[in-house]
Amino acid sequence: MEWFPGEWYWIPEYFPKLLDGLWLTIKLLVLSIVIGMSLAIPIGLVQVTGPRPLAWLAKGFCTVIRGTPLLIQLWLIYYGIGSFFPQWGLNETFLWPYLRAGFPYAVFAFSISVAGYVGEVMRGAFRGVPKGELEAARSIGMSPFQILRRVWLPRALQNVFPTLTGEFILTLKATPLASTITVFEVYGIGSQIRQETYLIYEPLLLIALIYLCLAGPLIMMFNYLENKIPKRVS
Amino acid sequence: MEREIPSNNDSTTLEVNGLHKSYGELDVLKGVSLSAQEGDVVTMIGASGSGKSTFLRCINLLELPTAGEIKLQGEAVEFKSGKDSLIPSNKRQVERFRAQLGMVFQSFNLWQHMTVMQNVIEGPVQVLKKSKAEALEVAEQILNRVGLWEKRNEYPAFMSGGQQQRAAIARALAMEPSVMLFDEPTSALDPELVGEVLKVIQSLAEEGRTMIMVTHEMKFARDVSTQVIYLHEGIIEEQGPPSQVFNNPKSERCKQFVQSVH
Amino acid sequence: MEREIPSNNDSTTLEVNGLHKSYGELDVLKGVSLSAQEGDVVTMIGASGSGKSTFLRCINLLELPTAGEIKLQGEAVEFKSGKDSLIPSNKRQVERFRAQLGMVFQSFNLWQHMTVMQNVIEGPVQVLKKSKAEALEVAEQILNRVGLWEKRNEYPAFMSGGQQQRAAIARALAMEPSVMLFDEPTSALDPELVGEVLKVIQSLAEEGRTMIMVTHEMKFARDVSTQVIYLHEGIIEEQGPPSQVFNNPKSERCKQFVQSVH
Amino acid sequence: MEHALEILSYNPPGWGGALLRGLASTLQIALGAYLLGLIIGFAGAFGKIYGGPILRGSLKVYTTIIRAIPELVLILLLFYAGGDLLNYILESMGFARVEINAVAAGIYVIGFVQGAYSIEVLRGAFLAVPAGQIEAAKAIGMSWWKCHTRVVIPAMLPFALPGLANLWLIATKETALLAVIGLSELALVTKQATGTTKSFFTLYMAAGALYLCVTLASNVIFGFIERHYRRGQPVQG
Amino acid sequence: AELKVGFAAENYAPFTEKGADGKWTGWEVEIKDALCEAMGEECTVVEIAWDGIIPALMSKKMDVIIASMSITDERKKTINFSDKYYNTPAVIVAPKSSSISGDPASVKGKIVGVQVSTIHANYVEKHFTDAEAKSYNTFDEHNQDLVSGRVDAVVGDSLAMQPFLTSDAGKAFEIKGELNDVEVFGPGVGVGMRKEDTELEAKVNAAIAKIRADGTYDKISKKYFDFDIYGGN
Ligand SMILES: Nc1ncnc2c1ncn2[C@@H]1O[C@H](COP(=O)(O)OP(=O)(O)OP(=O)(O)O)[C@@H](O)[C@H]1O
Ligand SMILES: Nc1ncnc2c1ncn2[C@@H]1O[C@H](COP(=O)(O)OP(=O)(O)OP(=O)(O)O)[C@@H](O)[C@H]1O
Ligand SMILES: [Mg+2]
Ligand SMILES: [Mg+2]
Repeated sequence: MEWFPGEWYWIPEYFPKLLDGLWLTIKLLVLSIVIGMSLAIPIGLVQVTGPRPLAWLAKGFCTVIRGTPLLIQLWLIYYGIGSFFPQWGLNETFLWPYLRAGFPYAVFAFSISVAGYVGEVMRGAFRGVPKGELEAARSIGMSPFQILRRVWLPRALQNVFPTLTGEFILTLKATPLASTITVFEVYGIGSQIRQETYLIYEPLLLIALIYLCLAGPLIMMFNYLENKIPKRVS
Repeated sequence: MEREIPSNNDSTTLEVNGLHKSYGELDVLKGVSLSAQEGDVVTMIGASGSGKSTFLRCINLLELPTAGEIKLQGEAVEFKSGKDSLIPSNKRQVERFRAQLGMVFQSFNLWQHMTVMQNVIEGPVQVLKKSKAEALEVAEQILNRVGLWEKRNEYPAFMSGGQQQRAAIARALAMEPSVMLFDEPTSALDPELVGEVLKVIQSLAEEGRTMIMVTHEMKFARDVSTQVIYLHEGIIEEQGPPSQVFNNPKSERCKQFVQSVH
Repeated sequence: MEREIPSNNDSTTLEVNGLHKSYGELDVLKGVSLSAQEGDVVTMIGASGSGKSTFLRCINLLELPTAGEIKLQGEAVEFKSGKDSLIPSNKRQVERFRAQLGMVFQSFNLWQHMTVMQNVIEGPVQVLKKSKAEALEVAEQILNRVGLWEKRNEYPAFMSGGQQQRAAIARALAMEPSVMLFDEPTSALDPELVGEVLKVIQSLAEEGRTMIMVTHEMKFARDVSTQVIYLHEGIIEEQGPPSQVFNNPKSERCKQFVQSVH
Repeated sequence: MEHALEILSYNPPGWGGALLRGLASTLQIALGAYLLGLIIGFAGAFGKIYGGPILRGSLKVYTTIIRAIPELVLILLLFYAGGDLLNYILESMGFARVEINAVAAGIYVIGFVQGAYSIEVLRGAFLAVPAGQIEAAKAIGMSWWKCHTRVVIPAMLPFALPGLANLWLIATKETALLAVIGLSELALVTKQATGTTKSFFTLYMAAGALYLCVTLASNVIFGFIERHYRRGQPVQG
Repeated sequence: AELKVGFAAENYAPFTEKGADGKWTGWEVEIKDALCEAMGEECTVVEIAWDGIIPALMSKKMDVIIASMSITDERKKTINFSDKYYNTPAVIVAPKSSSISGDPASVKGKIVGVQVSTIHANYVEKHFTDAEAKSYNTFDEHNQDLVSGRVDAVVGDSLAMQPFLTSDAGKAFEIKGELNDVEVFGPGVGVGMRKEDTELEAKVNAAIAKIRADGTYDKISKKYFDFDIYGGN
């Protein structure tokens, strides 16, 4: 790679590892977003509609999740809760291979993190939908679920697409924390390369490039969704 | 439900008894009753802020009444009492009722994320479970009737006031409800279209549907309605066939109101 | 500005020449001209979607015309040409013009985060730099005039359609503009209030202000206006004193339209 | 329990004081960065909405690249490589080397990153404001500035606040990254404390509690602002 | 000029530890003082988190790194190392009841925890080919998982293991064997420097030799260890 400044001799050596890491990152990201979103929607909604106790519960959840560092959450889930499982004899069961691995814990932690942050965003988004449009949906006899699916949710999302894109990119960039619980995704591999070669910028630049390739399509997809319905601007 | 009093008149489609509604301190409706048969066209007139919209919105439970009774085709809405209003206790029933009660809102309330066509077929497809093809066919008819066929793929934000109002009417018509609640459905329309829409309403009444309409079109109230209600500060001041309300009102307030039509 | 053609008539308040406006493919206005003197009441009538609102919105530059000229008190709006419309090149001038052009929107557009009172005094305090006390005094008068004094501390979302429309009128009046652009200002009002508001408009005209009003109240157009414009698909089909437009229209389309008033 | 109290006591060898000082440093950096981010956010959002194609394009590049690249990379690049470059230029021009202040650098870097997110949050909120609200402001002759301070921003804030609150909370945690340029804040102090005492649970809980307190206080403030700007908005429920 | 000595901000007991009072203590800290004295340099400490330590060195925020950095050929491509100043053996630790030993056959099919990007990880990769290696970011983490039973054994630095084995949690574990492979482990731990600072390298090497020779090194080490941390010649 003489055409590009810097030291790149290590790429062939680490290529398979990087590929594995990339695949892990993608799995982590997609699962966390999908699971997280499906939690975030009810969490946001219930804070607008009530009932009160559930709303408080949701608010409390968002506060705790947003209020404590993800690293600590990961740590508590994996080393805290996770270390009890063998004591309960779960290491004798078929579940053990899953409970032993870091990946499920990482997915769990990232999902609730997405749920907490996006839940807050969705609360505002649901709240911002004009009341009249919901009434129109009610007035034709739609069930609450139909209202949510056909009117409330799409209208709410429309107003926060740019914010959501940001939250998802933040999730992507939180995935490196998974390496603290033995899930070495692509960034973790990058750190590994840095530690082993003491090269500073080259591995980081490669990681940056990979992240750009992951975030780019995400941004484009949401841009597309955002622009699908024309908006009148003044 | 056992508690239900059997309706005393078979063709009474909609019956409202002693409806009260207050927002906090403000008593908006102070006991309004109404009874409409199949094919009736009931027009409500009254000053701005007298509670006309609130009354319509109470009928399909978008606002929860403080007290009163609402019956559709002899079946009463099941209520339980809540903190500061009645609360419907049977969600399914409410949905079923609403599907039969078409509503055209004063402020249109079109779904902004859907085109006109999508707005119109939404109810038939999602609530009435019609096939999309069937819904599209009906929608085409209706949109042609209100002169919006050309605008079918436009989003509401890019349409004129009158076009939006017609889209809202089309959306309600597409549900083919047995009772229609119109809240000033011609306010944004030019005289030609007003005539068109009123014709549509009349023809629906002839099909046997029941129309409840809030309007400031006194001409229409006088010519077409079977019953006129004059609402004044949340109370029915005058009620009866148009001839009585317009030509021979008992209430002084009402006389003044109907005479003010220049 | 040097380029400006001196106005040929001293009392011509508003002059619009050959206004064109298109949204993409859709030509909405195809050369509309208008000239109004002090104290004139110009009413625009026309079918839904014919471009009436668009025309008013072009006058105060909420929509940018594709071509044409707009003059206020002899001073032309300075335009440069942009990609698909003219673009005003002098921001200050636009602000100055707009402060003199009052507008009542068809959809009211009240600021939702302000009470009625705050909506009304916003312009006088923020744009005309009046003291708050002074603005409140004027607001009190106006709100009493449109019958909204009691609702002064209410937010728009909690008011009836007619109340919102009156608040919108009050907001425009509070600016004491020399030209008023009314887009169907009585659509949500009951006949009594319509009379009230039309009286207000007439009295303003008598004070020497210029009124341009889109309306479907043919009675008003006939009785009060000094000039009637019938707009049809973006073109002025008929223009003249009410007697001519209503009783003796040259255009077939216009004849049909004015006759449709039931 | 006694052990925990000992570890968390204010004076050394207890870590309580060190943790609180770490928190103060975290808040200082986070606040600076957040405010910088907000300024960039508002400017950038309006740039994206009103700007010409060149401005819009460059802002798009900014929001895409800055958001996509891991913060650590940016911090290392800007602080070390950027500092090197600056000194190289200074030296070649005959000036003395300068030491970049780590706190200032931290605030700039995180603020720069926050700005990219803020832009998008605010842009979305702006677009959610009904066009009619803005038209009414223009129609009475409000200047651009008046129109935005009196109408647009109050109307868009309810849409933006949840996202902005998230960004603030993220800023308080992002400061942890600044350990790589030698800044000591809550996360690093916690790490050092665990390294010494090995009392992971106690210390993580304590740090978590401190972060949580910050969040609760932020909730109160953001909640107040949101309620204020949502006045007049009916509840849908 | 003064010499800027870089420490990793993360604690590594008993080598470098920052107390709640903000003071650095530990064996490496004292060795640093001794080295500076031997060189006749005024030393200031710069503390930077691991991730930033090499960039800081490269951009002259520090001149030498004393942070238990193992000398490897791979790393030598990027920075320079002094001669070793200590070398501790690697060990494998497992539950007392376990049959695991240092023998590759004994870990067949087992899960072995190691700290990522260390010479220990390299050893496991090279020799324990039949075992599943599980990587951790830190030493404390793999010990945690050893306790919770997620890994069957861990490979790490004998010294760093000591505090763990004497703690409550570590009571049930013991050293099962010492691991040796010069090719993997290299000469030991050295002081890190920029490649171009060859003069400095010579000075540091001289200082190490000096404190070794005059007994300062042993005096300091005695306070911390009951064995020879230098690791033979
Ligand atoms: N922002 C827009 N983008 C595209 N088309 C528009 C836009 N606004 C209006 N139109 C179209 O321009 C035409 C004229 O609209 P305008 O609002 O001027 O009608 P109008 O005469 O005021 O009608 P009405 O009496 O129904 O209010 C309509 O066909 C409308 O669909
Ligand atoms: N959500 C609400 N909260 C509080 N007060 C309300 C609310 N909705 C309406 N009101 C008040 O109730 C009264 C009746 O309103 P309503 O909308 O029923 O009037 P209306 O008869 O339809 O008038 P219009 O002809 O102007 O539409 C008004 O004074 C209004 O301010
Ligand atoms: Mg009403
Ligand atoms: Mg219009």
